[in-house]
Amino acid sequence: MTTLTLSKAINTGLHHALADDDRVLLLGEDIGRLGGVFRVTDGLQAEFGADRVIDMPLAESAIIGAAVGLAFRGFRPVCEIQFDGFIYPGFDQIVAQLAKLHYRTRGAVRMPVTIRVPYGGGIGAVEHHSESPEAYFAHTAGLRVVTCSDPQDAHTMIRQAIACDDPVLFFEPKRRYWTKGEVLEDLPTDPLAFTHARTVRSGRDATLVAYGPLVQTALDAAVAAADEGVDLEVIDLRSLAPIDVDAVVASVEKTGRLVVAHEAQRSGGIGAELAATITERCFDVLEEAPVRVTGFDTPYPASALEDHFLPDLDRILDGVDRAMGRRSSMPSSTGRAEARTAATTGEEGRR
Amino acid sequence: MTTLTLSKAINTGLHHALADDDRVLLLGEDIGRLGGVFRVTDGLQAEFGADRVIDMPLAESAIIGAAVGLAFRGFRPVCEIQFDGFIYPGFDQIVAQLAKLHYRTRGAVRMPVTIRVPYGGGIGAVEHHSESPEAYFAHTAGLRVVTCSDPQDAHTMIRQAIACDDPVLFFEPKRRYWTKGEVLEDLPTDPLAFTHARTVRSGRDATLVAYGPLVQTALDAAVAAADEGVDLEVIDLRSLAPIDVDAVVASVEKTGRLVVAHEAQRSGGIGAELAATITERCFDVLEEAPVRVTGFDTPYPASALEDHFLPDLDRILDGVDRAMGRRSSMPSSTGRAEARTAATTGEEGRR
Amino acid sequence: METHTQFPQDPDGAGGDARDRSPEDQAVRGPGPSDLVQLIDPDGHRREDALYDLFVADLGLDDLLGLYEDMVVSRRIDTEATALQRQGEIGLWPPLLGQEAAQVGSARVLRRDDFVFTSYREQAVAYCRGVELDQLMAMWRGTALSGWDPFAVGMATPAVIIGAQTLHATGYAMGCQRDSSDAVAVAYFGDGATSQGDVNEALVLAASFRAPVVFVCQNNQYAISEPVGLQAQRPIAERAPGFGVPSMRVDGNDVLAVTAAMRIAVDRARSGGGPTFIEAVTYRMGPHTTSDDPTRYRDEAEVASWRAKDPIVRVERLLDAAGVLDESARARVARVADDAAARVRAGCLALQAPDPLSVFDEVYATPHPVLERQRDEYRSYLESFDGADGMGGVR
Amino acid sequence: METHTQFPQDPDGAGGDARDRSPEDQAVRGPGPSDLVQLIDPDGHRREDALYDLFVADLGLDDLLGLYEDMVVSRRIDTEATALQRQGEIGLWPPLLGQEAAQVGSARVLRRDDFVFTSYREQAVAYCRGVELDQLMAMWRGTALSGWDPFAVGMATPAVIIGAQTLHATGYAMGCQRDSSDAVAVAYFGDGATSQGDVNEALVLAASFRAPVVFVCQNNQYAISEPVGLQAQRPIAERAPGFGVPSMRVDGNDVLAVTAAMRIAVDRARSGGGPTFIEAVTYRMGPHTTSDDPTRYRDEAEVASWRAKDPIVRVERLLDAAGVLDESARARVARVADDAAARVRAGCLALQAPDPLSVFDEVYATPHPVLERQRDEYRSYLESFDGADGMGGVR
Ligand SMILES: Cc1ncc(C[n+]2csc(CCOP(=O)(O)OP(=O)(O)O)c2C)c(N)n1
Ligand SMILES: Cc1ncc(C[n+]2csc(CCOP(=O)(O)OP(=O)(O)O)c2C)c(N)n1
Ligand SMILES: [Mg+2]
Ligand SMILES: [Mg+2]
Repeated sequence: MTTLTLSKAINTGLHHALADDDRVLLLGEDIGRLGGVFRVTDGLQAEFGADRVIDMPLAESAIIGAAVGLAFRGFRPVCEIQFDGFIYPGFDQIVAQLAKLHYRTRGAVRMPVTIRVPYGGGIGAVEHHSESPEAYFAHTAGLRVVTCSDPQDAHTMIRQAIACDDPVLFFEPKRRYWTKGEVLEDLPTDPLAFTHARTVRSGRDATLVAYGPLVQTALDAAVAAADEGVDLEVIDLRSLAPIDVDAVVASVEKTGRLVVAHEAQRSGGIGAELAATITERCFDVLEEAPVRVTGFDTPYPASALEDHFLPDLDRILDGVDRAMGRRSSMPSSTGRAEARTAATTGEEGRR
Repeated sequence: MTTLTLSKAINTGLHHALADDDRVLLLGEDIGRLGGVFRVTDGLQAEFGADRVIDMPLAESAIIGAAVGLAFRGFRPVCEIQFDGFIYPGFDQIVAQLAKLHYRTRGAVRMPVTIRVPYGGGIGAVEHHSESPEAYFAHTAGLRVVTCSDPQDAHTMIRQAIACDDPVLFFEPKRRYWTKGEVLEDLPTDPLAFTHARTVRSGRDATLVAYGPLVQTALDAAVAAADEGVDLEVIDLRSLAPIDVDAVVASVEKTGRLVVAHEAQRSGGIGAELAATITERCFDVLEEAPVRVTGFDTPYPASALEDHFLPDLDRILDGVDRAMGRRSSMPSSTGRAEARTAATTGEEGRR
Repeated sequence: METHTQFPQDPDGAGGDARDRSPEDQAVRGPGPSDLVQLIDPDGHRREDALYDLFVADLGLDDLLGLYEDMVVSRRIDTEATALQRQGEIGLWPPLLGQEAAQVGSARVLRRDDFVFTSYREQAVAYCRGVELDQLMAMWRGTALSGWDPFAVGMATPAVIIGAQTLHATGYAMGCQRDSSDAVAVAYFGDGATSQGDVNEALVLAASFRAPVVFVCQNNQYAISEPVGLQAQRPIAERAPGFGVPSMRVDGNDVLAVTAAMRIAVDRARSGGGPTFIEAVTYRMGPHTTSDDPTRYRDEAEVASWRAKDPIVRVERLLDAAGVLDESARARVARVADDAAARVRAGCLALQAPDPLSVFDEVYATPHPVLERQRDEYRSYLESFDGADGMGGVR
Repeated sequence: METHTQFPQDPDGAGGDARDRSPEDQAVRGPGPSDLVQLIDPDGHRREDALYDLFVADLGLDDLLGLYEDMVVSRRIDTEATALQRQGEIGLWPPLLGQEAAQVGSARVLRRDDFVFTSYREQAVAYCRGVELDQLMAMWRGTALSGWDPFAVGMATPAVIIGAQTLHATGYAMGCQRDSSDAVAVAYFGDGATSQGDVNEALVLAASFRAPVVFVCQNNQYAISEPVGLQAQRPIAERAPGFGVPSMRVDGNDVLAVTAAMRIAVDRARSGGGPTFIEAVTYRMGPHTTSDDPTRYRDEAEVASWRAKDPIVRVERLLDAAGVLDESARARVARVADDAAARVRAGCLALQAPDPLSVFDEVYATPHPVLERQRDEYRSYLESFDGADGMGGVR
């Protein structure tokens, strides 16, 4: 057990994957000598050589397309997309080739390709560097979409994603790269463990679902809510496609209330799918409509505005209020902000 | 008033647009002498010249990217994507440029670009020719997404889409191209009329929402349901982004039940967004959870299987049953199929 | 305003120029005037090319007869499939009529352990790779998305998205390098495809890694209705050298010239020389697909001028003149072609719609609860019909 | 295995070759050896080029002094912005240090009604186009996604997605054709960008329509950490001719050579001659951005060798030798630069975070009920804080 940052936990996960299976290759822009712009691949080219940790020309479609060809040859490529907003030039190769080849060939051709995508906002970046495009891929049959929220999961899940025989979009919450945590380098025996949701806090009153960067925010919100007498169960979804619906159903059957939080735009986001599915499965036990706390249906804004776009502790608590049947954000209600602000962690509190 | 096929109704709509505004240009593959693979642009190059009806090199990113540049110069480009499944090479230019430029420049640069996409299945085609990618674009802030279901709307909506100062994804239900109907070539005075949902059948018992190719199927289902004593209100959504939520809310407030049907994959589809939103807005009046009748979470299958993938009259009726609290598709229930089959239109009935 | 200056893409009278070219490594040319290599002219005369002849010197009349047979069989398969489409047995067919030499001449150079990535028109390549003829039809009959196991024949199933497969071939070739294998990857694509970003990215990538990949562009003059002059202002073969990928431009209706070029390219790739680009200048004699109406966009005169350059006729003439194509040889070729046609027809007609629930099969290699639930629901749904009239057909 | 053969990209000693080239239309070259045009060498000596000299014959020392001033000011803006980043006033800055000649020399050739599409490093181009210096900073301070009104200055705001803007420029140029305007479009991009599909598609498109667009590739030897040898196995200028786009390769640290090339290209475009590609061979003296650590991937010796080819120093030497750069001239240039730096700093510091609810503004040009509802909800939400402690700041 060692204490690692989330980015280092991925780095050690990649190291294990490269060491354990010589069919594993890394492909990406600036991942070699530079070690990636976030240093997630730091030192790997020096150790495993330029044939296995491959700096690719500046072309995302080529990165994915080459990975498809390498998978045909029996390799397990791990692609790095430098930032979320740069994945779109590779979109065609992902949705029309990578996602479909196994189905197209009735299982003859496997595509064990992992695509690592640092994603999400909150780092004060310029345009295209703060996006959350996960829903595009979750809507694409043939892909698995997962995301991690802490160093342990980051380490375990990247290794499991690489070991998985399906293509996996692996979203890394870039603003949590520097979060530290204990990491055990043992792998669970269930090869699909990385697709199971994880209850990160038990509670009775409402189910709060989050993933990636917002899991920590959700936990902070649960602490604040507890001060107000609301006992939240917090679930880290981990897998966005497929969603571990049974896990959320079990929780909602207990609590009767659901709040789902994500940074991505609201319309057609993961929250929509989860809300629709949970309503289908839990209609009779739901006390209130599921509540979505999400980015707005705007492009990711200039960084000076990102605190308004991003769901934070206060907006999650507001969503919890709505799920509890207390609609604090309606014009009539006032005055609960102060108590809340006191409970926040500073980092998460609205400035 | 003339009787036109849906494809001809779009053709005449494009003709009006070209004649009325010399900043309107058409761009696409094979749209000139050939008139498009579906002949939607038939005769337009002969009439308006190769400078305005432009055969483009075989490159979707170039088609959209050039349209962006032309919009900078004050043109109103109308791009044709030959088939749904070929839009992905242009995805980056659509979501990262076209959708964002107005926001990026705080309104200084307008992108009145229309992208026409023949979409959907049911024509017995090979791979990539039957897809329904609308949800990707509906999840993209900055875009409008609309689709038509009959010749009148096809004609009116394409003209309004072209006249709109926002980028519009215009999805054409290709299996309905040969549907005939009366077309009035007058434009409504409300420039956003094409974004309003349309109640195509009034009813009391449940709200059935469809769009594009499935509107006709929904109407057929309503006839069959009426025979069984269920009075369906059928709404043609028309606009998928933004969804005309108020119209659906008004209907569900009356019926208390919602079924939404689309061809696209279920997870993260338009149905998820509609179900989530209507649950938020109508929780107290909903008698049952909103029901989704959709394509499965598989790639679009081989055409010999497409009748199983595509929601048809029977599957919609099954969904209506569920929305009415009668769960016919559960293993225990049997025997309602015969009555139903008699009510179908042949075209829509399961073979 | 946008006149697409159509440079001469016509192979006639170009063959001789290559003669004064220097040694072996001149075969793949850097940037420069793109003369077109021809070894058999439309009249069936063997034209000398000091350079390219070196690479087909070992091929005798028997070998040529073999290539002839493959071309005849390929055309026969094509004709039969077109007929099946007209009879409503398949939904669509993209005829290769006219492109037999480009496909057979290149594919026959390959080894079993090479790997081919094609578009949708390379039925003769598939035939040469050993694809079963019923499997060839499955995609077009719609009983499957694609027909065969790529690993059984060393050929991926067709890429319908134009150009995508060029990156797959390049990636595969990078894999061959990493395996220290001398197998090569081949990407087939059309003139229209050269406009796609992916194809150009593949050239960048292949050059950067000196990947053992051969790019075979069949310039059949059209992308559906669009003439090649809309896609390329220079002969296509001139594009690749600027990326650092040497190229050749050959008469694609000349099976011997194509063979020579392919051997040069494959040898380079096998021996670590990196990628090569071949432009095979040919013509799509038929419609784009059986759904297309080429009279809307091209003249009969143009088609006729190319008919005179038929890739099969010229070999027939040569073999005839050489006295190789006697009655028994003709009969044998006809028998193989008849047999192939029969297998196409019978194989096609035997293809059945798969089990309804197979719509859910093989989306993933590993379990997927959401999809499994959808399958269970749909099974229940189908079973709800069984009591009534036995519809659904779930086994 | 994948050694990226680094061809010589070094401009030294290459300038003279162009002399024996023939008339005007030889300036833009078809495929062939890519010699590099240089008119002022690193020591400030004017080198003759019979061909390129024709295009700068009208430029006197005063004009050169003007270009010198622009370069000095651009560098000063760059230095000031870098300092602002170090002081935490902006989040990020991509220094143009070393690329002043490539940018100023090309941008100053343009007319007001021409239109420029750039990437994120073209701050000197923006300065030459007349972008206000506070507006230049807005994107980097994060108070806006982009800073200026493109139509006010004939320059789009930066494209961060590599290569995307080359298609916009080409589309814009097609629009100029349709308007029968002789305005031209210009696309600026880097060496790394040449690997992207979009850039290659832009070359196809521009060639097909003979669009009046100039492609200016600043080959600064790096795409973040990746040397140009990973993106291109041949000098970049050799790529375009294969697409039918003539190209030039110039010393990008020589403002006069860049000016000459740009004039040739712009003249061609204006007069219906179609697109031209210019490779300006230069060097990114600083880090990729202020977040980058170039010591991880390149030697100080390499940087030093390029420092000796500084684009400003060589003009300074020439002007000095010509006696033009006297005290008063130096003082004037220093004043303009100081003034620009002051405007950068003051303008930057004055930039304020916008109104919270403006996050919802200008997503669409026309009403959007779903978004308006989200705005209303968020307004209510913010107002719910006002009673407590006045947070929210809604006006
Ligand atoms: C990305 C994409 N865009 C458009 C199409 C539609 N389409 C199918 S074939 C074709 C023309 C291809 O021309 P070419 O590459 O020359 O090949 P050929 O058909 O001549 O063999 C087009 C435009 C497609 N399949 N994929
Ligand atoms: C599509 C895309 N992929 C990746 C990036 C990340 N990125 C930003 S700058 C850059 C290097 C660009 O190099 P070059 O084109 O040479 O321009 P330079 O930075 O040298 O001016 C990269 C990879 C991006 N912005 N867009
Ligand atoms: Mg073709
Ligand atoms: Mg660069």
